[in-house]
Amino acid sequence: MTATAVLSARGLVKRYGHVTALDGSDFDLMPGEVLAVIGDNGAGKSSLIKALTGAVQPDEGEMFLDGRPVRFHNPLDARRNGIETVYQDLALAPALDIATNMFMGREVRRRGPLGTVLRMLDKPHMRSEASRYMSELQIGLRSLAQPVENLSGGQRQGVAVARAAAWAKHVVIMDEPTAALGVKESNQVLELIRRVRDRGLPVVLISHNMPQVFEIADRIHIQRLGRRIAVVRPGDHSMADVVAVMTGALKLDG
Amino acid sequence: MTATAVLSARGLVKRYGHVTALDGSDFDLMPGEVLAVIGDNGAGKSSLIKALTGAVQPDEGEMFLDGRPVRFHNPLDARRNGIETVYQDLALAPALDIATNMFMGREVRRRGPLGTVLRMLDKPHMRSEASRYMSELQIGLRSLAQPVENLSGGQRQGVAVARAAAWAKHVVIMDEPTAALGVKESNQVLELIRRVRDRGLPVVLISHNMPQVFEIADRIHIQRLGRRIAVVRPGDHSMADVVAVMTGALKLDG
Amino acid sequence: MTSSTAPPESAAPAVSAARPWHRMLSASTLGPLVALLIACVFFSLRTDTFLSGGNLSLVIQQVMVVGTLAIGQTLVILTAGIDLSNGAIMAFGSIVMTKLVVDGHLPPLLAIVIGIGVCAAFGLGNGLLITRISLPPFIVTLGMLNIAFALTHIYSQEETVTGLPTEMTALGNTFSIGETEVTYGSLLTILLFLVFAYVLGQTAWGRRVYAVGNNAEAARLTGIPTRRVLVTVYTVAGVVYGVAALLLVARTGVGDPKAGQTDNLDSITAVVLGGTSLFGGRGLVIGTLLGALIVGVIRNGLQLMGVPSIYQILITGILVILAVSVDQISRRRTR
Amino acid sequence: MTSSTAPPESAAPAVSAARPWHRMLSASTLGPLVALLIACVFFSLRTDTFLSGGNLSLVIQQVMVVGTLAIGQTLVILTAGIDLSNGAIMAFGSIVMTKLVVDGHLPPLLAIVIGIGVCAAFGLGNGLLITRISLPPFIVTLGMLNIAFALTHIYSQEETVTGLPTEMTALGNTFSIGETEVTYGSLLTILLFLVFAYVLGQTAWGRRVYAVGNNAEAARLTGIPTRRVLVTVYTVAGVVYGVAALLLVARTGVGDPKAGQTDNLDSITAVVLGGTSLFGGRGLVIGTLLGALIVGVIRNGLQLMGVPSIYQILITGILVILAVSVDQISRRRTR
Amino acid sequence: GNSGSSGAGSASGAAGGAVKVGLITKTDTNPFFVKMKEGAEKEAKANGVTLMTAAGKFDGDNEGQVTAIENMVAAGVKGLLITPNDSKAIVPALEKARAKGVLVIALDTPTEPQTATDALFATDNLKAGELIGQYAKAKMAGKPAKIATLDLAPGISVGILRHDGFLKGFGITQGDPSIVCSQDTSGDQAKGQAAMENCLQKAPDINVVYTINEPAALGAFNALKAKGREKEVLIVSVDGGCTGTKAVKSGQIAATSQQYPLKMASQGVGAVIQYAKTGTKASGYTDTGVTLISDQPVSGVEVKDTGFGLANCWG
Ligand SMILES: Nc1ncnc2c1ncn2[C@@H]1O[C@H](COP(=O)(O)OP(=O)(O)OP(=O)(O)O)[C@@H](O)[C@H]1O
Ligand SMILES: Nc1ncnc2c1ncn2[C@@H]1O[C@H](COP(=O)(O)OP(=O)(O)OP(=O)(O)O)[C@@H](O)[C@H]1O
Ligand SMILES: [Mg+2]
Ligand SMILES: [Mg+2]
Repeated sequence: MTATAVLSARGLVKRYGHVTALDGSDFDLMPGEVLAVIGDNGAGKSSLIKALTGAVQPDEGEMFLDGRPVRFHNPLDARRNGIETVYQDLALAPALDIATNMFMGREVRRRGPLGTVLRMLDKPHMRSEASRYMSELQIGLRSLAQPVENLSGGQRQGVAVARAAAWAKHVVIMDEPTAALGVKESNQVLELIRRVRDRGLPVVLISHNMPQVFEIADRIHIQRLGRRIAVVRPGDHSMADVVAVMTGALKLDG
Repeated sequence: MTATAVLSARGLVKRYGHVTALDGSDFDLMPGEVLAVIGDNGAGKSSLIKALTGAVQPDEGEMFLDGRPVRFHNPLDARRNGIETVYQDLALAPALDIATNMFMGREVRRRGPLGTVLRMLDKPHMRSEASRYMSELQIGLRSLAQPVENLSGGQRQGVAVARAAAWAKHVVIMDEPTAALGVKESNQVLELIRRVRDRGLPVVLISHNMPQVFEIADRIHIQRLGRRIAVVRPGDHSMADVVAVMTGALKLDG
Repeated sequence: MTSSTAPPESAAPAVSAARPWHRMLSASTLGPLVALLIACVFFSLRTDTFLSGGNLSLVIQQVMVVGTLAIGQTLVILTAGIDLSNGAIMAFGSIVMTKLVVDGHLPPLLAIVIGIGVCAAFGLGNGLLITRISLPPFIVTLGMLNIAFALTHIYSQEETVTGLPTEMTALGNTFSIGETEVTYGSLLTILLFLVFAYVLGQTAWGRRVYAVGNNAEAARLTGIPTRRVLVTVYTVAGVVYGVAALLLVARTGVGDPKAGQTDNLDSITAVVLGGTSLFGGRGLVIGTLLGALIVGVIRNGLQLMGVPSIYQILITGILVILAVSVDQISRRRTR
Repeated sequence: MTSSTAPPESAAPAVSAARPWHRMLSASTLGPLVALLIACVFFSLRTDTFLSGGNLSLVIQQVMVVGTLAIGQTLVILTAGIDLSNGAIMAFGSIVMTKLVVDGHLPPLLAIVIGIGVCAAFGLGNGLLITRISLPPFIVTLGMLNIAFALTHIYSQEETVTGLPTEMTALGNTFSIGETEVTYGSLLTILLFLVFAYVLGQTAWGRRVYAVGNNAEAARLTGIPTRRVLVTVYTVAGVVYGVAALLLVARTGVGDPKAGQTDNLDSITAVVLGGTSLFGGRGLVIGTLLGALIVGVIRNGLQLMGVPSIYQILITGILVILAVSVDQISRRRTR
Repeated sequence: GNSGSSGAGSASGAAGGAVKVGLITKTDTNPFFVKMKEGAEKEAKANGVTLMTAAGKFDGDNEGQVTAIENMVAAGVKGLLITPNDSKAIVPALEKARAKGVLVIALDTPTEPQTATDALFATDNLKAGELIGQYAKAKMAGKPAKIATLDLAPGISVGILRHDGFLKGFGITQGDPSIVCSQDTSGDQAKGQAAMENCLQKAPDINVVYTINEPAALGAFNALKAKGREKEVLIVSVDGGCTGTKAVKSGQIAATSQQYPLKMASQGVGAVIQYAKTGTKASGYTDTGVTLISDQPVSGVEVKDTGFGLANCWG
């Protein structure tokens, strides 16, 4: 492709003691595409996106944002560059309620002196916004005031997904966003991903759900043993082939 | 059906403050069957499981084990009755290693005086066993000595599933056991479920993955708004219908 | 403190933690409140002197200093930290401000500001050591305790500083509401509690303090500058200790190098009695006020009853346990 | 203690927690060990008296009591609890056993057994209050502290118990290895540490203690009788405090009602210096031994150097912080 | 004879390191002991010997003092000066030290038995209490007394001796109805104030206040002042620190029994030097004296004025 990648990486390495999570992995995300990242459990998918978003510091390798070399020292750096992430373990504060979690680090203040002088939060606003995002995903909630620790697994995941989608400015990265979601809710997330893409933002989707991947992905990044072993287009290969490649049963050249 | 249910419940109610998680839910698990439990996020599936396994105490309702009324005051009671459960949030001790987690509460002691007198654990044995279970699921591990908090999402889930399968004596209950698993690994879990059933043990499988459900389930328990609204056989209804019922779009009579 | 107690401990404060302001008397503070009321009723019945405006305002005066320290302690504990150094920092601050006035002949106001500044510096020191080298707060503040303690005695040469100008003890003066004399200090303490209830409940910074204490990793991943939050928390706590130092001076009318030696545990006690979890992220500062009052009422009441001092200790032990039991039980009710 | 420090704190001890026996010198204990060695080298260079068998055995004698208390404290902290009452329980136990012999004329052995039994009973009390009513350990043990303290003074009538039979102080006697005199008490303490390193690392009960402290809910769900584990932990800790009481009696040769008033914090310090997390489930009892020795070496070394007492406090504060920094840094190396 | 002993000091210094003297005080947080250290420090300097100091962690901390003894003996001190936190519990450790040929002198507080030390340089705390007791008795001149006692802490001998002495001097016994309130203050001003406040709530008509030391006395004064009763109430105390003596001068405290820690310490150090030089051990009990200080003399009790007090005060 001629277009410069929005976010790309070369030779990322991450070691944990004697375990090598990333073993020289490359990565390329093109403008406005939905890139699926697939791979066996432990293939290094989450490690890859953690490295890409500043959640962990890679031991080796380099990263580029819009062609310019970058280094994110912490997730805040990545966020400042408009990169929003849904981490596999969601990153929610269990004792705090949905609205607070959704606006964590981006709290909205009241208008007027109450906000500027007394720095008072605009809780009604945040709460209504939060409930809007949640209902967009059609995730049924019995009460919005509940601390997220009391939510069901899927509801909790919904909060994390809604948060990322709401704030994305440049890139959205989702690590298995539908793992705990029901049929209806999953479809809503796919819908949401399409909408985000239509807003022109590229999306990285990590998923083990092949039909889902083939339905929505423009390109598929296949991760294996800490490396990117292939990038394919859904059209060019059958699901069976891709799975075979992923599990190492099949080799692709190129 | 004439056979008495292995595990059944009537009118289970569980309230959390003003939230009603279970609203008079029934449940029947027949001998040697694989029963799928499906429902939207927040439908009360996990709450049902927790109530059935003594993890939470229902506010109302009664339970029967092999036709006899029972009440589990804690998970240990359920386990003593041969009921093994994979909870949605896995119930692992993050800082402890795979073997320790897999044998938690059922540690194996050395043979001879070392074990009987000094009560020394047989760690080599437990570790080899653990690795056997894990490899059965074909879950790739770079190191067995790692604390589970360092495992990938799927690897962690694999540990919990393997544990339940290994110890089941009477009933196995799995709350979304494949949510974080890869294609290969998921298939292994389905394999495992079949093997367990072939051992004559009934299995309860909570899943949002409809193809999976239709592939393996003998009967499907549909949970909605804290109630069991229908029980169907995969053969009798299309996937679309079942999903419609689950989401409330369609009513079934009977 | 074992997680086994967590469910009851948590759920309740959690909800309210989400919006303390609206729910100041949520489950997490209901328990302490009930316990406090029971204690008050008990002592009112057993003594004819307890239930008088004068005595109650006295109790507030007596918990004023520890209560103020406990505000800072609450901030720290909400971040899942702990501060053993607050009493010693306060003592040092009080010596600094008094000596600067008496020996250094500085204008009182300036001396006070410097004293509070010194306390803030200690807090900052705690915060930096904890975040930069990521040391456990227990050890860092234990070390600071020793350091501040030693500096206090070296700088004061054990001399109690006397002959303070009236400005420095102004907070000890009283105004009367009806019959009862209330010190301005008590007022300031109450005010501080309200301010921090507002800050923790209604400002972004407050929410972040809860977030960091609740799940530091999640906070980090969502882009909260965890370390900065922690440093500010410990520094603000230091400032609060400085105010406590001023209150101490105003109350005793001298600079006393021996002051505050048991205040670290006492302030933690107030926080925990107030329903805040030592694991961070759950609890309300108003609960701390109630916790401090419970301790103060028990001590005052027992002394009014003329219980011999050693039995006071015995009974205090029992009552403290009873107080949290009431808390637990009232929480089970509310769930 | 904030989770922000958790990653470094955790991962390392975690692995080893999985099998302490094989990894006694895993990352979690490497730091304290290095710190201890540095301290020893330093004092050997600065004084000619520090590095002698006699002096080193003296240091062990001096940390014997707190060290033993810290074993119990480690158990409690591994379950994510905390015990403020251990010093007071020990004091009460020592008074009970000595008075029973001197005033009650019981045979020493019986008196000792009863004394240890009393301590165990206090531990059991802690455990039951914490599990049955699910109260926070901090408050429960704080209450017990007051109760035990008061009972000690009431029962002893403030009188130090003297004139003990030699059997009771036998542990204070010494045998010599080469030049150096070692007390049997020191030997017993070391032995206790080894026993508990084994129990925690190699028995089912030990693994469960870690599991409960690590994630009580997970432990409960996997069918571990969480409450029973906690009750046994606090009771066993009580027994250990009883042994500490005996060691105290042997060391001082009397029954001292005022003993142990700062030993609760001191023992927690030893545990944390030893690399154990106050959040439970991570750490090794051998680390606690190192932690206790670090404190002992610092005190002994500074006194040998003839540092004026108030400066000893100052420097101790600094050195304690340095010690954990060494720990942190050495851990970064090992990762 | 300083000049002489200083020569000897340096001589023995030439022979393998200066003579070491150990001083172990009850705590680090009491001006009384700080003055003691100063006195010892001065004497030690004058004679070219090194002074090592240590202290218990809290009032009553015996084990801390035992540890300090062991460490100082290990450091090779010639003699030990100690103000025991526990007169009985310290004995075994002291005997061990003496067995190693160390001269042991108790300061301020005697051991039980006294023979556990070679010598005792102390002031009689019972007598100190007795003096202010007599003073208060005389000052009340038969008026019915309502007494509050602000004491130290459970089981600390100084506190008990001074308290009992006061009662003896006042001619009453423990449990006498005229004692309407007793509280522990740890000799701390803030705690003393809180205790007095509560006592006044309990018995507003208190007119005599015994205090363990002057900080506690000043705390009591604040509490009385808040109630506007400071003029009518008689506060007596013990210590004779300069702060306290000033308070007597300004009338906040009616009378205090002044003690002389400096003297004890310097005499103690002198004795050790003597022992190092000549090998002769000091022995017996040397009373360093106690003087009743007040500007309101009463008949029948010998009183010195604050002029004398300030000239001889130690803090
Ligand atoms: N903090 C850590 N310490 C040690 N090893 C780690 C750590 N994090 C990840 N690993 C190891 O790195 C490998 C890759 O982990 P990662 O989470 O990236 O896999 P994944 O592709 O996301 O798997 P999954 O599909 O199950 O989420 C795994 O073998 C895991 O055990
Ligand atoms: N501890 C709790 N406190 C309060 N509400 C709770 C608690 N646990 C569950 N709930 C509520 O009960 C409802 C059912 O939760 P449950 O976890 O059973 O749903 P689920 O069917 O398992 O959903 P999912 O498919 O997402 O796992 C949800 O609305 C949830 O918010
Ligand atoms: Mg992953
Ligand atoms: Mg669920």
